[in-house]
Amino acid sequence: MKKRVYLDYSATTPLKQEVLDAMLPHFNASFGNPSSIYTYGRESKNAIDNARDIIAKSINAKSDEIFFTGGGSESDNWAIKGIAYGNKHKGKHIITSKIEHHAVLHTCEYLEKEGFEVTYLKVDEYGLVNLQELKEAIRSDTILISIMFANNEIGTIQPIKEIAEIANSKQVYFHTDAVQAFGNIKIDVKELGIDLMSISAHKIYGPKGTGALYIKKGVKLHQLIHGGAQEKKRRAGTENVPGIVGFAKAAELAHENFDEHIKHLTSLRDKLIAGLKEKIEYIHLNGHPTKRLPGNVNFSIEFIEGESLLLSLDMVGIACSSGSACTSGSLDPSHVLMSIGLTHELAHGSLRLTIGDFTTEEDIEYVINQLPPIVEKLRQMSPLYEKVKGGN
Amino acid sequence: MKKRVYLDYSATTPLKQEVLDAMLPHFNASFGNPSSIYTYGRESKNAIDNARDIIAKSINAKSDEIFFTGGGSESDNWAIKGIAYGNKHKGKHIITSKIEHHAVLHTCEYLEKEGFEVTYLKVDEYGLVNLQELKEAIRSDTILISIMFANNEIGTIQPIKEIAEIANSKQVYFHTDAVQAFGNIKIDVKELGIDLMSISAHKIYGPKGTGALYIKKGVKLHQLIHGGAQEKKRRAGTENVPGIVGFAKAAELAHENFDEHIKHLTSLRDKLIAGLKEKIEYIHLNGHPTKRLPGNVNFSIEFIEGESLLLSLDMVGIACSSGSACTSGSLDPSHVLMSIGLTHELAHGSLRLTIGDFTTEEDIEYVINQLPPIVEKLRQMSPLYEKVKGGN
Amino acid sequence: MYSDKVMEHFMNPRNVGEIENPDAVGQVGNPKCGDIMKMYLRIENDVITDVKFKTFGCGSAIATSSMATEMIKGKTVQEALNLSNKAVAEALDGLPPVKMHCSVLAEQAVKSAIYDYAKKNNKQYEGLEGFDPNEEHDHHHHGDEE
Amino acid sequence: MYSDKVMEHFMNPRNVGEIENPDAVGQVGNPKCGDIMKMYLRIENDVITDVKFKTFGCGSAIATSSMATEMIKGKTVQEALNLSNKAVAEALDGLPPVKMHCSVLAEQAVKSAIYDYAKKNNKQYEGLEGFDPNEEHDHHHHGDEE
Ligand SMILES: Cc1ncc(COP(=O)(O)O)c(C=O)c1O
Ligand SMILES: Cc1ncc(COP(=O)(O)O)c(C=O)c1O
Repeated sequence: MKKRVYLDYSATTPLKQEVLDAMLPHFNASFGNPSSIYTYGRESKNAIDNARDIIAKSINAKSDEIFFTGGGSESDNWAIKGIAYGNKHKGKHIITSKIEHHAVLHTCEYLEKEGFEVTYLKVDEYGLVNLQELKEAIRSDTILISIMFANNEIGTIQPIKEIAEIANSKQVYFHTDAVQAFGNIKIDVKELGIDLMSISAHKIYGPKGTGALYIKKGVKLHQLIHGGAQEKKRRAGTENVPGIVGFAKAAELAHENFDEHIKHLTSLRDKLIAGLKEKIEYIHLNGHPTKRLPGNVNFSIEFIEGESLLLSLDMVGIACSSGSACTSGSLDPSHVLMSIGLTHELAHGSLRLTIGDFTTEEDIEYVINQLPPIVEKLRQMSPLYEKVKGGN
Repeated sequence: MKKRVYLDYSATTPLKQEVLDAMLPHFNASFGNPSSIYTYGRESKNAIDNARDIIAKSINAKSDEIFFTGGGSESDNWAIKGIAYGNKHKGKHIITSKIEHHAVLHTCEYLEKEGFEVTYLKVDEYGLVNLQELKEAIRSDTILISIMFANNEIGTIQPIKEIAEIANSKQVYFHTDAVQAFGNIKIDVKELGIDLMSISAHKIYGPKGTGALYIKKGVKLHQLIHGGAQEKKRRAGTENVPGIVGFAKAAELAHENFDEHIKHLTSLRDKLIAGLKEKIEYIHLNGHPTKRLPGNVNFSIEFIEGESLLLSLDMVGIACSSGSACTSGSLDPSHVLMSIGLTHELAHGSLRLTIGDFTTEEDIEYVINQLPPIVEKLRQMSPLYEKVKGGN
Repeated sequence: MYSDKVMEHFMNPRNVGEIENPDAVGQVGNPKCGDIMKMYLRIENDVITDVKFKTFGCGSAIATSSMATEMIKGKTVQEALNLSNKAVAEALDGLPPVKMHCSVLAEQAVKSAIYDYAKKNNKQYEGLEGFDPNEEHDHHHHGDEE
Repeated sequence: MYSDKVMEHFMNPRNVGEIENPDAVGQVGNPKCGDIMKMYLRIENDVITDVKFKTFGCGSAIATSSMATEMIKGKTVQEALNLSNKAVAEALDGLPPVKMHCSVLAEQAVKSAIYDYAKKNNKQYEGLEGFDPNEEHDHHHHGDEE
């Protein structure tokens, strides 16, 4: 078989075998509807209760503060729209940042059309929000601050505790999108002072289509999905029992050897960063050098465009991603890369390599060897490169 | 092992083996994010495209009219809130029925609090809406009619084509919750004139947590979940690839031997109805005698309460459900049973047995034998029964 | 959901039935809420020598009826009156929170029967003051749905 | 996503490079949109005897550049001007709808180079009327994200 090196763990992860093993019985042996009172149903209910306990424990929340959803995007939508509509009598102002995931940004943009006001905080060259600016942005009618825990593109980790403190001191709800952080950074919602937090299973070797929203006791928000009495009547829909069980198993595994896991990812990350910097000229690391996700590498590679880079890498079995417009949903390159001040060229020429639990030293070496000639080949084709090198 | 007879297929179904087999490769072999352009991602994208074609074909829709969701409840919420918010400039009036699933009813109730007006049509003793009443309820500011295809409790099938005609003639959007109908009734959305339709995988031997919304081309509605560009930018969130693939496989299987399947369910249903009627006094079939889901049996059993009946049946391995308040999320018994005119006692004493593809003649006989002594035992304990029988 | 003890009492309820010419009868609950308990007492010298019940209701309603009758059999009327819903629930190894109202109903059924006895016999008991057998009992349901 | 032919031209692009002292040069696109195509022509007796390109852009931008250069090599200038973006796309066994703009870009690059040639040599060609090499080309992206 062709060599395959997967370095796009921030996009999604394969299921761990233990996760699949935990899920399998719930597809057709113990498949009952958790709302049913007979044996089949009670088995499912117990499985969900158990899963809720595990997820809660992993972030130091109480079990009844965890609500399962259909993924990170739903959690973000629920938190933001739920707080907005549920507190509109108090105010209609929301604060977020320019580098949020689209699940947050597009939700905020939607709310703007519906009569809310949103402040999008800018970030510095590393992608960090400015606490002073945040303080100044808070108004008497501000009802929510939503700032992501760690960025999915450049890996930058925000000063969440400080942000929460500011929010709490002004009695504004604080939501954080921790889809990338969960499982990669230790999170204690109580210590950090978080009111709402979105997480997703498929980023931590769990199944796609399952997520959760942590809602601190007492936080008032509207439902996003009305209907049955599931999730303590706050999120309707027959529970995705295998998905929830798989999510919990993945969270459990992630937190079992947490420090080991982080050390492993960080050392591979740093090796990859160093290796590529050494071998390729005109490349720039995006994001913060140290306040960054343990598995995130993001380079801008001058003179070439991201999609052609990805295709070339795919041909040698390397899977990764780019902030180029050609691989995203819009005309413009990544809003995150533009927000940290990159030019269009540099944003189009970005390459994200994200490392995970199955990444080996050998994989890293493979990339360090494969990437330079590919970059060179594409640069040789680029009209932007000739200006620097004086043609071929 | 203890005998287990599952007769709650309307609550949820076990995964068929073929469905699981179709899903398995997408958990950790072909697990890529469908939005990614490399091989792993393209495999997932192709799988989703293929699934979309299958679902579309099964209801005679076009592929680009199918949008995958996290389940039937999300589909209902999306359709109703999406139409409401997306067309509020045209009007704020919605028409639905009193016997909808809570995913529709509670969504409508929510919208009422947010300034919309909702007419809840009553139904007759069989659970059928009155077309004349529907016509009269339509106002100049009516933007949506949402009437379920088939009822989950009593199985009554509505005159969907006639309802759609009325809606279309008044240029009002028509949504139908077909979660129970899909796979059990042949549905041709074009011929029927449906604008939006909710379906769910776990009712047809597919996975929980996956559903779809059919949106006829040109129908304007707001998104429910904003974010990434998935589902043609109309429903954000990393696609649940195994779920979607499983849903399509389930739909394919359901439509493969459709007539056989329906014949099988109908004959078992009628056998069960006849058998129980013969053996037990003071019972009443709820719902329509012929316009009913092929697998639905719903009886009110006088003088006894549903939960104790379910528990007793569970002890002999029979899993089924009841409209009793004690098994639902509210103080009151099933709103559906109350809407068709049952007294509280009769609603509390209802028993729903729903038949599916794995149900055998033997299962039906087992129930016909097990149920009468259980009913008798509970009646002997009931203070309501003594009045009829003159005590023990 | 239910403890083994609840299930055991539900499947094999003690003291089901009626007493002919009982010394007292009490009935509480109503079909609207989905449970009715009727209790029959035989009382001799202020001691409950026999007790029977009939219940229309859920599993825990039947189990609490059964347990309550067991707990008051052989007791004095005053002792029976002191039976608390908590004691019944505990004797059953606990009830799910949403089912606690069933134990309240059982307590009320006993009280109601004794009220009938007191009234017929013109007796006074501590704990009956202010008791109104027709008052609605506290009723909390909850749960999930498909 | 891409046809085998697109991938083949992307991986092994023909005519990459520059021509020294070319008879014509054209450049279209801009870094903002993520693709720039530069085309060099050698023209003898109104026939394109050599052509080279450099492209900054996605896979289909590179593949369409490669294919377009192959298609105009050896053709008369007028024939080259008649090359449509559709023809380029078809020669590549099609492009994804969202990538059709790349073929437009290739057509424009050829036109732009010939425009340069016509201007320098004071020539007129059918199909160049109204052509403005600095005009923004039609640009449609779309896709999904994680
Ligand atoms: C008629 C009807 N609509 C909607 C739903 C909700 O579907 P889901 O459980 O997939 O959210 C159900 C079943 O739960 C149903 O029976
Ligand atoms: C930071 C962030 N938020 C939200 C999401 C959305 O999560 P999901 O794909 O589970 O909907 C993602 C990834 O897709 C993410 O990286």
